[in-house]
Amino acid sequence: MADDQFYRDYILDHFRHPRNYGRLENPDIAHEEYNPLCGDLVGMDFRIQDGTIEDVRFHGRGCAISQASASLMTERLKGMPLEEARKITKEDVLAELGIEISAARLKCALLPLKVVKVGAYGLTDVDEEEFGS
Amino acid sequence: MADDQFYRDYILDHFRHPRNYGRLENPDIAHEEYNPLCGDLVGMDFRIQDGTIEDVRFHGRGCAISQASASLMTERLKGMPLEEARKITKEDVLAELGIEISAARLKCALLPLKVVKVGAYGLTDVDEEEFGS
Amino acid sequence: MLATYDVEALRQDFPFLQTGVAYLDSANTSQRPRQVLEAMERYFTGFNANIHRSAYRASEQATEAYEGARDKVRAFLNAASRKEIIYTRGTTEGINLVAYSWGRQNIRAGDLIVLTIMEHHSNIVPWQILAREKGARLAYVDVDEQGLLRQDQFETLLQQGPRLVCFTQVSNTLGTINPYREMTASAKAAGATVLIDGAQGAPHLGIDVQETGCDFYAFSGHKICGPTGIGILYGRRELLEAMPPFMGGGDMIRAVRLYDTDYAPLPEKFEAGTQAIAEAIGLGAAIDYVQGVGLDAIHAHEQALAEYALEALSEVSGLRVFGPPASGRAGVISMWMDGIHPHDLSTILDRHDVNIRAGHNCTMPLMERLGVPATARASFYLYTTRKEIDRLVAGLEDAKRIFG
Amino acid sequence: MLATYDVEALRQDFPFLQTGVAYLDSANTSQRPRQVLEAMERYFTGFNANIHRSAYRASEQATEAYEGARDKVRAFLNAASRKEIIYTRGTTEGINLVAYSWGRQNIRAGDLIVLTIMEHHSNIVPWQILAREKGARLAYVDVDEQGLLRQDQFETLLQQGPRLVCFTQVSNTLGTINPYREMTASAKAAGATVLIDGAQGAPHLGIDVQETGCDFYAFSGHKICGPTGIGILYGRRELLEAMPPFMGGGDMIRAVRLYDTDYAPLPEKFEAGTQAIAEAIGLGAAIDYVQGVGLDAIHAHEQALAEYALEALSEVSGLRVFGPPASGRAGVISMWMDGIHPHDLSTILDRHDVNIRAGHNCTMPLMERLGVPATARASFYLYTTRKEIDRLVAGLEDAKRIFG
Ligand SMILES: Cc1ncc(COP(=O)(O)O)c(C=O)c1O
Ligand SMILES: Cc1ncc(COP(=O)(O)O)c(C=O)c1O
Repeated sequence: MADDQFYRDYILDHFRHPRNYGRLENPDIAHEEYNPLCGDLVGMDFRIQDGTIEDVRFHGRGCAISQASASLMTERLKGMPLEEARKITKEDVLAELGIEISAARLKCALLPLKVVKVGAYGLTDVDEEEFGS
Repeated sequence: MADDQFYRDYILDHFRHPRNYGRLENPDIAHEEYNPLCGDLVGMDFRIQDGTIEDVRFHGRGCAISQASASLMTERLKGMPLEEARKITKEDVLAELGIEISAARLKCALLPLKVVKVGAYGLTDVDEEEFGS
Repeated sequence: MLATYDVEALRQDFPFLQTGVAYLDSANTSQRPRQVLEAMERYFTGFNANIHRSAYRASEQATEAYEGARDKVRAFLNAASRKEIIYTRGTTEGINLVAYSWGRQNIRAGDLIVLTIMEHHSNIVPWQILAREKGARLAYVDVDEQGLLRQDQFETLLQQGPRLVCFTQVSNTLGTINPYREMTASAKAAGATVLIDGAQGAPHLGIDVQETGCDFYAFSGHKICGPTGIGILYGRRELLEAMPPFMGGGDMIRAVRLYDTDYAPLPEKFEAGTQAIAEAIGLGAAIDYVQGVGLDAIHAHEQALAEYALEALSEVSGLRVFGPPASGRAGVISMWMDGIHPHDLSTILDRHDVNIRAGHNCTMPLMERLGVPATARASFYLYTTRKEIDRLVAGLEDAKRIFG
Repeated sequence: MLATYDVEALRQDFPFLQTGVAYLDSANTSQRPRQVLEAMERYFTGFNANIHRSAYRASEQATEAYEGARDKVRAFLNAASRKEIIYTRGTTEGINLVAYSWGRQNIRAGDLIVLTIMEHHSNIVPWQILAREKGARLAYVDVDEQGLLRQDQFETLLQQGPRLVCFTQVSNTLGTINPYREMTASAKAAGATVLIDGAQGAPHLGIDVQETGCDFYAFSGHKICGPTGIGILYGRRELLEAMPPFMGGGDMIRAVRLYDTDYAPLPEKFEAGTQAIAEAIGLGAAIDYVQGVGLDAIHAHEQALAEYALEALSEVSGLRVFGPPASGRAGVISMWMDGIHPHDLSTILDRHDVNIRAGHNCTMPLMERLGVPATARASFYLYTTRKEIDRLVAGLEDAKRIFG
């Protein structure tokens, strides 16, 4: 019943007070991903300058895991060269969340990563399994 | 391993030396039934006079149970009024065979009865189940 | 609740309940009593052989147990004949069998198929596929604010002379018990063929298919204390006789030649290939078990639980509860908590050892209609206790504390 | 037989064998070791919940076990991806799935479908139904006097450019092991899609689907020491991706709207409704078990048994044995005894506690070709002993005495 170990304060904090929440005007890239199974939605707008993510905002709705994961992701992305962002892995995301994500919730946690990979890099042929499908 | 209790002498005797085996010339009724699942075939030819089965012959091939049952059936039918033959039941047939017929062999034992009921009485809408299907 | 209903005694029969988990997900799949596991075990250890095909005793014993289970199902549904009882993998396969076999033979371009907005995906998708293939039309009966089917709409649709009407006996999301007898009578009077999805009805209410007069009725073993991998399609004999086979293969034939085949009589015509033998035997034991407890007693127990739960949940602030009052519902309660996604609720409840379903319950059109992406659903069965409902409420309060 | 192959030790794992029956009907359905029963029991008692749909631990454990079994099957077949492994009820459903989904999309009027005369009804009837519906043609490869497929005929038929070629890896009546790698290579070179019926191949030989290069491969759990109610269809990903779904319902969807549906990715696209969860887990345990013994060892054991049996049976006068020499056959021997119908043989053998199959083995066209209405078939598996074959021979002699 150690629920606090799961919904750690910083996760709930990111859920309640999402960082970089909102939209950008005339973003260089904008992409949304939706999980119809639970209704989770995450979208991101990017401003790119000289191959670097100068600004990023996210919007969406859904469970604490998907929204906190999106908020954490934007913090990581800001100021990051595109080349580097391309290399973010599933493991990176899970490490940052810092809690043990069960198989059933993996999709929630990885939805923001999917937005980055599919949207910002135009990977249309992604392996759904990589994102917990 | 009491196989003799199953293949009793008189059953084997009827199988080896079938009574009333053969065909009739110009029978009043002739009918065949076939069980495609095991290849058992039984056919009967009837000569009817004044509502009585004056003569009957059977032909066929298949297992000892179906052929002995057919042979026993012809003995019973000979000289029997049609009205009476119409009333022969599954239980009558099994009693005459005098051995315990398992579900899987029921169809073999009742094939001759089916010939009588379907063929000689024109019952087209028989319930297959009645004959062990 | 009946005075004689001893839920604690019944719970002893269910191995998984001994883990101490409050299992409130029986509408998803039920627990299975040891009587069912033992029936399967007896087959595996005592007469483990294929059915129908062989003439030795183990095979005959297996055939007898398998066909005996069919007889139990026939009696359970009060079907007129055992030929009307077809083994399937579950409700989904049963409905698909009807869509493929009856549907492709009988549905024509322009025909109307009436469904309801509370249907499970299994009672929607096969009809979408069929309608697209044949150029038929689908129409849906809506629900009112209480979660009851709009009977006025249903009557209006019937006036259009639908070829087929399909609806669920009990909603797996709202818990609504539909007036299935009356709806069947109206639909039959309008000339429609009627299929009832009994996945949630059979385990909790049962049915008398002859009295109801429906043409098809499908349910799943795994929701009625039976094993996974088995289900039943009831079909009226006249219809089943006229339908072409669904799958082709062993056992559904009378004679196979190189270029054509004579099919077997019912029910084998629809049972191609080696069937789920152990599972059919287990289903027979499950029917025995459920009938031993008594459908009336089960329903009374569940309705008392629903009343208790609705009362307790009404005290939880910020919680929206869907569906009708306890009197018109089975033991299924779907909820939405402001500010907490059902997935988060489910995860927190799991940490309290309370198991509920979070998601769309395979009823996405209904979710859309209710205006939520998902719900948290608690569902009860014959072994559910008030104490488990108390644990659910405590868990919900804790979730509010964590997210508060 | 390998020196290390300890059949007596293996037999201890099989509860039904402890009854003392000489079970010589494994081509019909195999026995199941306690390891398989225990794996199912663990699910029923420890984490009895539905899969995929819920977010609590029992459900996740069930999902893990169910998907873990899929991984085992993938490795067993050496498929490239777990997405290529579809759960079915058995071989029959697997073949029907291909006939309905791939077949209705790809077979056109005039197309040629090549089968063989030794096919099981499950690999004939679905193609007859499809061919009739589409106006396609069927052609059969014959067998020679040894019971080997006429490869010359096969090559001639391939020159006609068939759209589809379906054949069994191992004949369930003759025991013939077909040159499935070579036949697949030729058929693929001729541009055909290739389906292999692995019902008798998977349990005794296994297969490497990538090396073989077949497009579809179907087998049944109940013949490979697994439970009833479960089977596998392997399909090449490219084909499965392009195919429409077979059954519609829960779990095979991504999003359902009132009038249309997005389907789920593989493998769920083909797994509508609640699956045979316990049975899939049991199949995983069966694969573990069979691989633990070793396919090579099993095949060697069975071939030694076949050699021993063919030798012993050749001494029985009046007995006709079908099929090729031991070197080219699996542990399946079909017989015809002059003057004694197979049903009578089977009944007498049963009274000796020897269980064999009597009938057409779901291969009526082959029976016709062999000129017999039925056969008596003895079939072996990893737990069969020479002593059981001796008992078979003694039973046959006794039958001759009784009928003599
Ligand atoms: C060669 C062959 N194909 C197909 C089947 C059908 O398998 P199932 O009845 O498990 O669907 C069998 C077994 O009965 C078989 O031996
Ligand atoms: C109302 C209803 N219909 C159909 C189904 C489908 O049943 P199954 O998944 O056992 O095929 C379910 C359960 O999932 C259900 O609740």
